[in-house]
Amino acid sequence: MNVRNDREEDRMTMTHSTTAERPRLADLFSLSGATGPLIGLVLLCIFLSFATDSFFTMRNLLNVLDQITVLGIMAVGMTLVILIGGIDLAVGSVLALAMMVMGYVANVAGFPLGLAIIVALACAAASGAVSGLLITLFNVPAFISTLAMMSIARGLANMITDGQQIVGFPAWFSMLAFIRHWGFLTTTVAVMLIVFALGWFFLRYTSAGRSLYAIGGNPEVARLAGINVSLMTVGVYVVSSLLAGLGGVVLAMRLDSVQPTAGFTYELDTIAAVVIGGTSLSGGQGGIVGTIIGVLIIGVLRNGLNLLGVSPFTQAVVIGVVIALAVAAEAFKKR
Amino acid sequence: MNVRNDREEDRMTMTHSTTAERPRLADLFSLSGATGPLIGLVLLCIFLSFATDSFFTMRNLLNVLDQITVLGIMAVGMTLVILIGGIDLAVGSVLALAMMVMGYVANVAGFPLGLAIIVALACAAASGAVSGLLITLFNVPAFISTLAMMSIARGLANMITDGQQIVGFPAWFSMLAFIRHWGFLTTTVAVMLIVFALGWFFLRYTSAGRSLYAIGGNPEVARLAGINVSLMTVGVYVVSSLLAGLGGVVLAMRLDSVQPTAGFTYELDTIAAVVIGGTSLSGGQGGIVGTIIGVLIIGVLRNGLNLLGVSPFTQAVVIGVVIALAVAAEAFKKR
Amino acid sequence: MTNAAAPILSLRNIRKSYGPIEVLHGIDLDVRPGEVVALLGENGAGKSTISKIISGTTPQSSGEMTWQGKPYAPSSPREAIDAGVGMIHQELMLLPHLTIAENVFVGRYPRRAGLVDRQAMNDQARSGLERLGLNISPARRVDGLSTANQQLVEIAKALTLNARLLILDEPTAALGGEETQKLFEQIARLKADGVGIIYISHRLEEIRKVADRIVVMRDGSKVEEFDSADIPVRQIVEAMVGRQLERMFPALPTPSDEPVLEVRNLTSARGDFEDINFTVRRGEILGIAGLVGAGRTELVRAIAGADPIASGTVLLKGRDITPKSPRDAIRNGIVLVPEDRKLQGLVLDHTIAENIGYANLTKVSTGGIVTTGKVNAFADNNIHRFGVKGRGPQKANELSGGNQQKVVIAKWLAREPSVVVLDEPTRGIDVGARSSIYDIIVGLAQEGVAVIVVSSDLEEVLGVSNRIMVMAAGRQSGILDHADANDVSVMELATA
Amino acid sequence: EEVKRLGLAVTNLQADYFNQIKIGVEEYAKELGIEVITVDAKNDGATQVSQVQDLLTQDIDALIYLPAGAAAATVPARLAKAQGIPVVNVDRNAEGEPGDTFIATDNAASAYEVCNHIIGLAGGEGKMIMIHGQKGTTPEVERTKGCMKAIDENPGVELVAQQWSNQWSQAEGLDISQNLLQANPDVNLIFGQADGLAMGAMQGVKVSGVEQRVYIGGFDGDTTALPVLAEGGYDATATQQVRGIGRLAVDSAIKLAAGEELPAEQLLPGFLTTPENAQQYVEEHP
Ligand SMILES: Nc1ncnc2c1ncn2[C@@H]1O[C@H](COP(=O)(O)OP(=O)(O)OP(=O)(O)O)[C@@H](O)[C@H]1O
Ligand SMILES: Nc1ncnc2c1ncn2[C@@H]1O[C@H](COP(=O)(O)OP(=O)(O)OP(=O)(O)O)[C@@H](O)[C@H]1O
Ligand SMILES: O[C@@H]1[C@H](O)[C@H](O)CO[C@H]1O
Ligand SMILES: [Mg+2]
Ligand SMILES: [Mg+2]
Repeated sequence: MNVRNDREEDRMTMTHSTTAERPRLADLFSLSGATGPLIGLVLLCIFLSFATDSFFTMRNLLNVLDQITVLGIMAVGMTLVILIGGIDLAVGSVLALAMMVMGYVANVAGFPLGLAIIVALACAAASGAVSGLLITLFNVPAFISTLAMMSIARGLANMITDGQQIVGFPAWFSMLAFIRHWGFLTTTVAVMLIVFALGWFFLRYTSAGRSLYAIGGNPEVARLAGINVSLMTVGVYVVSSLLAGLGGVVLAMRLDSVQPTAGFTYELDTIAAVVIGGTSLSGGQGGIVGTIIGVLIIGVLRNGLNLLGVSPFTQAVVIGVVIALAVAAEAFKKR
Repeated sequence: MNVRNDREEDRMTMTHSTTAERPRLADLFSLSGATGPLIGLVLLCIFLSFATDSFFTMRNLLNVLDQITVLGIMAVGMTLVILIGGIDLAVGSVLALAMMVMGYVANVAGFPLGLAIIVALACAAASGAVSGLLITLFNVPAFISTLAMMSIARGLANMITDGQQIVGFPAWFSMLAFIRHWGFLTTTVAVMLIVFALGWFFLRYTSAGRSLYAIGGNPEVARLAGINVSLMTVGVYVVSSLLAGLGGVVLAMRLDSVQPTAGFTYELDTIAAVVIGGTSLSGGQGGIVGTIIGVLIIGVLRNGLNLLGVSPFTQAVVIGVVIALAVAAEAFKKR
Repeated sequence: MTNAAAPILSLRNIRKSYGPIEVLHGIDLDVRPGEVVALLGENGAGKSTISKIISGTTPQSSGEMTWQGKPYAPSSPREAIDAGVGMIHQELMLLPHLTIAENVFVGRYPRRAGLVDRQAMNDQARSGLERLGLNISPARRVDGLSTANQQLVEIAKALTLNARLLILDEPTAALGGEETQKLFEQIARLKADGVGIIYISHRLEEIRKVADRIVVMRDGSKVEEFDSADIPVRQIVEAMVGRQLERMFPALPTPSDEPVLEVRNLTSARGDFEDINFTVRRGEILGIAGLVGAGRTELVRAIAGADPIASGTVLLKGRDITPKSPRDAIRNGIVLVPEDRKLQGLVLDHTIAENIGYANLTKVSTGGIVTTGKVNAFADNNIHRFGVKGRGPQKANELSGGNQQKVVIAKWLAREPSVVVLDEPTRGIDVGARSSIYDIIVGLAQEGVAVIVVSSDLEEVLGVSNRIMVMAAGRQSGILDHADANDVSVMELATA
Repeated sequence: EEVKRLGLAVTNLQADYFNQIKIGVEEYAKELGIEVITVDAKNDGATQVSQVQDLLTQDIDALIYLPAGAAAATVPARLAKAQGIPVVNVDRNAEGEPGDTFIATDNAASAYEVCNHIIGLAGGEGKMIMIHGQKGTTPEVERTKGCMKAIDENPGVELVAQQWSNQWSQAEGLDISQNLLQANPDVNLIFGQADGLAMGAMQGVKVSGVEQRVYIGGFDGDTTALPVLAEGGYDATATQQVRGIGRLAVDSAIKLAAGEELPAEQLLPGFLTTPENAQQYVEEHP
């Protein structure tokens, strides 16, 4: 969690010559920091293709895509947050809040579902704004302000229906998660891919995106450079929460129901995906391509372990080991 | 999560004159960073004394002490970790692992309980060593290495008995958590108080303790000053895990049983207590006295909300709001 | 040889490579007890690298060292310190949240009965500070100390080490004349005790006062060794840069009458300065001089919107634009090259191209869209324009200090501002580069920019300013024209 | 002694089942003019011990205890009894320190009925997937036992895959069923040990696009699940008498406080529920 430590320092010292003259293509996808994990992902896929009959089938790979949609969408927002050196622990709860608001507005208050989705996303964005303002105006550390928001949003999500789930959405809604257009692309997966593309474009090609790197690198330098650090910070938490809300809507499509317990501990998965993908928790370093790899590692791992019929207890151990290896490999490569 | 941000910078600029010549007593308890939370705690207690009949009774206050033992013990270890700019997400799982090891060695393998406790603590310490070595030797960020350890330790804890709990400890064991010596002090509370005292003394009066502040402030500076940063880092994670193990033993006394699901999400409570107490997540700032205040805030809040009969869903909201306020108050005070 | 004693430290054929690039090409060096060896050279010559090898901070790639007659290969700073080698680093290395005393004794706290003895720590730190003429409580936290005082704390740290060999890497970069004098007294005392000293500085006029021998480096090689410090500066400079240097300061620009920046009754919200009034005209260079702690940095930061203002106004071409944020100031064409490049100027682990880009996001984008190609081209252009020895994709922390400073300047000037404020622009910069920075400053003025230069280097303010405003204890004590300004008149006002 | 104030220590309100019991207890107590103080342990035994301590400082007259954690902890009941406060255990009982009475659904028997029913629908043969609840918990163990009995009695049925969830949740039910169907595309029977898991499996079947009819059984009779079941979304569940359990718990507490003796175990049957009779439970939940 520290900006500069001696190990990092050493690493930086030693890599300049290799990173200095990167080939163009790798540069485009800015894999720096994620080649280790990428290798890990490839090895994992190769292993699973041999170990199970079903892993390397079109159908299963599409399943994996379905299963990572929520994580993938949220991880894009978390990437922005972590890039500026922040953290957002509230995403899992905000997801649940957005789901419940949507369910309530549509099925209890009886408004059209489209409107309900907009209201839900607005609530999600508002929670992000609150976290962001706590951080910028009141100097509350991001960890604490989003931890508080995590508790608050979960409480509110529960209060809406006194802890009950809501079912009974129109048929088309759930179908968005299941009908495969052109035989392969569900709407939910398409939404995730669009979010990936927007996130990637934003970070790479917009000046706002670039300034996030500056803020994460050194907020004082960024401020003196004329970047509106407070505004960008609030904006980033709003986007992260908005995407968590969108994750909630997508999850509602997948489950065809909404429940206040949804998204419990998702924040850890999301942060893990981002960090496995090479984005540094101290800010200023990383990107969306790495995050996608991180999301895929988690998705493939869970899917594969289930296909292999591994017991949940052993799964926990294996997941821990693989995560540590993927990140250690990256660090080792850098030596 | 970032060492230096403009707000912090501003704060520092403005406080130097006040902190320059602090009175001796405040200095001794190094409250800096925790006066806001301390005021919050006092207000909370005053409010609860008026709002409920039972809060300000000896019996209830002793209950609160009982209830915070596990959190308090773990929070001391977490304080050290956060002081060096690290984080330990594994404490909750390590607690469970230690519990299960203890239960297995004593009640399944049939060794004396005392020996079982030693083995359990050794296992806990070993998991800390693994996290620490991943961090120092393999450059894995603390967040990831302890996240991996969190998953691994939980899996192992479950595997020991295939998810079952173990009961049937000798009667004296559980009594340690409930018999009040001299009418007020249970052994478990005494253990917590000793851990508090040791932690406070270590950080204040030993050169190893002081060097943790240097490492957290800037590991490179610490290294150049001749401090063995890697060794200290590993040591800190070992201590944190060891104390999590001790927390597990104490929890086993309180529950008179051990179960592999114990301690789930305790890492968040523990980190929250430390940060509420004014220890900065970027390292180098904070201390045990603040942590004790943080632990008490969480303990009193939970106890008070139960006494007030607040519904569990509303409790979540209130807890979030109070945490944000306590920390924002500190930041405001600093202006 | 002026000193016949056996060397305490010898370096033989020391080489150092970062990746494929060799930055030290076989250095030999001897230091004897009780002598001061000045290590001179341009930015990037390898002075800090040698120091870091000696102090166990980084290992050499090849070559041997001998310490007091025995082979010496420290694998960590700890080993070097234990052997008796102390170093203060070029970049300040203080822990802001800890007290001065703790910073002085970090890693070697005085102990009693195994426990940290705070009383002894504070007492010893206080006496260390007093030897440098610094009278502040050692129990005070380091954050909030001025750069100069931080530098003094750093020196106190080195002086209390009781080292046999002390390496001082640009110890005076942030110091004023008085503090420097105090330091020299301490150096004399150490010499008398037989301590060997390696002294690195870009302030060549100091060298004559403090050094016994001079070693000159260029591009990673030792190019010349003088057995006495009594060498004309010109000769040293030529050895350093490998060519003749005609002049230091270019001819001053001729300002127009049109006022660009007006500061009226400006008072700091934090009490660092009060009631400041001045005008800078188009094409004029205004120097700001003063003793350390006079409030110069705070004043210019406020003008650039970086610090809050209690009252007063800043006018640009007659319009009130009193800035509320750096963003505000920049929008109006006022830019600040800050004092501390490490904390305020650069994101050290990002590339040079990125660093230049951050301050020029509007320039490298069209309709908010930025491309890496554009950022790189823009950066290359400015790297070239300002003579930075480095490439766009290199990380800022791989550059020598002087070249980092040039990157900071380049990053700001690329915006083509109408007012440029430079706070200690040549801190840590070699003579050659310094004169090219003066050329840049004068060039700016000639293009019609209003320039403010804050400097603790008297020769510099005198050489480069049309007028000099002098500050003392947060107040402006006078404004001198170039013709009336000299060491004496400025110092009189500074101590007024 | 008359009951004025009841303490209700709940396992985890995040599970609909417990939430229904809580609502049952609170509504019935209100009718009787009894105050209820509810605490939620969020599945954590230690939290629950603390909460029971807090309840005991508030002069409750009886404790309704739904143990948290994989299995019941003894300490809460012991603390209450030490103060002479009667304890009604619900859903889970502790080996060393049982409550003064224990109320639960007969999990094994009901799971047997559910599995038997769906196996019958499939014509007594086929391949089955089981999605377990949280591994090691009493209901998980009992429901596994009950369903295994039905499988063993039908030699034509083969259990081809099973996996455990951590939170009995629908999201887990979906991911697990999707993956297991991937590995075993010819499955025609799924037993989810809670309705959330079954409803997740229902979505999982949709996504996997398998051709054959898959018969799905759940458990609990959640208020949100029953309407779905009524429309034929899946095929069977065992409706637990959550409201009934709540009322029985309150009645038992009153009796115990008055000094009456109650049987050690009061097991209520779960009602086998299918699309045909689900509507009746939707209208009035037992
Ligand atoms: N970590 C590093 N990685 C790569 N190159 C480096 C690194 N540190 C220094 N260098 C290079 O080594 C050379 C010598 O640098 P050094 O810092 O020793 O110069 P210096 O003489 O101290 O300069 P200055 O006067 O500017 O402080 C420079 O070319 C610099 O770019
Ligand atoms: N970051 C800071 N926080 C709080 N006070 C500061 C800070 N920097 C400087 N000061 C205080 O402001 C006053 C003037 O600052 P400073 O010494 O920087 O002035 P200066 O004239 O620019 O001198 P120099 O730049 O040579 O150090 C001093 O009393 C100093 O202690
Ligand atoms: O019986 C209950 C329910 O099935 C619930 O879904 C999870 O916890 C079990 O104890
Ligand atoms: Mg140098
Ligand atoms: Mg200054």
